[in-house]
Amino acid sequence: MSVVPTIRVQSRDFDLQEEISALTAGRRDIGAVVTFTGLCRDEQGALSALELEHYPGMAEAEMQRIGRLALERFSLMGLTAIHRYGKILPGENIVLVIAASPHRQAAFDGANFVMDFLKTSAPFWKKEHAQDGTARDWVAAKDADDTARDKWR
Amino acid sequence: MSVVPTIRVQSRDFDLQEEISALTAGRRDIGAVVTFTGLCRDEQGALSALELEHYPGMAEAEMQRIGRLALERFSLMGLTAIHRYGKILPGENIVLVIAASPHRQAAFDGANFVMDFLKTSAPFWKKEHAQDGTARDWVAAKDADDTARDKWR
Amino acid sequence: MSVKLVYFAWVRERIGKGEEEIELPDSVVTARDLLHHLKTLGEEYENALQYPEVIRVAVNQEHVEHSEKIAGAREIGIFPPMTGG
Amino acid sequence: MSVKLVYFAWVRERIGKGEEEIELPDSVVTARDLLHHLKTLGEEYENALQYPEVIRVAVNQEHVEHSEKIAGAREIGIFPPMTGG
Repeated sequence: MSVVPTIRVQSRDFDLQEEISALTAGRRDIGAVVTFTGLCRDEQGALSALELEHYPGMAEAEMQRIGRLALERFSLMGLTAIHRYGKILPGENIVLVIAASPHRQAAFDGANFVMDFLKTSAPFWKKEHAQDGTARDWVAAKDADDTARDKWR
Repeated sequence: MSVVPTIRVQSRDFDLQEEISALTAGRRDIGAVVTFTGLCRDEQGALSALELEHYPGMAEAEMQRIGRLALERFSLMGLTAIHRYGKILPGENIVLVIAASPHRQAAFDGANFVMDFLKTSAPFWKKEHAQDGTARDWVAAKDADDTARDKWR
Repeated sequence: MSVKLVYFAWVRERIGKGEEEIELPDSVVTARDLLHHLKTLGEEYENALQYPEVIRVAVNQEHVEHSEKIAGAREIGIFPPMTGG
Repeated sequence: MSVKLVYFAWVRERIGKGEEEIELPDSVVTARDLLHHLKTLGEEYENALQYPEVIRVAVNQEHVEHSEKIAGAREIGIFPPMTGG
């Protein structure tokens, strides 16, 4: 069985239910589906929006690479990863990962693994816009994200 | 902030998107939502249905207890757990857990924790129905489920 | 002491009923005592509770250890290990 | 060797452009050599690449270590650590 990840980089929002249905429709061998949705937080009202920049082409390629690693490592039956770019408001979706598997731990691990690697190796950058309309700063990369990634070694 | 888990035991199916919306609507402080959906597998065609029996009253109480533990331990912003009972066909949903949090690891851990404890302490029992219509046997509890639960000690 | 017993899954099937009200002798103090007492009530109980160490007991809808006392119980649930989720 | 450079996030903002085609001297062999060469091209490059050790480099849209050779590169991406997800 050769499963390939479903990977998309898009400015428009995604629909969680639609993506799950696409992954599981007609199947009777999936026992566990884990989804991760990352959303834009308003940082106690300080943030008016995030601007997501990406490296077109490379972003998709890295997500494909990460997705294939996860499919193989956790013997997943399906994997979807969607990352948005452009301006994103507080409360809106940024990223979606879905992992499907016969058993629960592989689905949890698969989705968690993909998020840890997306954070540290997929070429996306966040810039914060302040509530008063002025641009704030680029979000700094966190050591904690590298640590989270390194737990999979 | 006093958050209480949303707990339901029901025979009808649930709608993932509806449950997420109920948990996150109008909020701008949630950064991560993890969902776990457990589905009925057909065991390579051997299984025609699962019959889920539960202990009414105690099932809800145990799920509440587990949900409160998870909310506190992982500082979650919201938690939903829904478990179905009755006859469930291959490909259909059995259980849903949703955990919402500012950051991703707490949401993953919260949903995973709830599933591990649901499996081992919520009073539900699965009976398998074979493809030929005869009842097969009650599903045996797995040591692996106890091991999974014990990782949270 | 009179108490309502509720049975689930294969314990219920083997005993042949979902619940019953029974009168307990004074010698029954712990959950373990209760399981051993029930085994004396007939072949169907003997069959259901053959290996009492695997059976779970809940007093008033809360899990208890077999060593716990059951005094004050209004309802006692008796069932196999859980397999939900 | 002529190569297309693409910049992102604050590297792009500080250099003041998203991409450019430049001619590299033969002395530029590794990704590290490239970053140090770029720093000599003007104040905006100096400013963007002040701490070259934090900068990430991708050759033909694949991450590379600073010690890797860039021979054969058609496109080289230069950017800060990623903050997606």
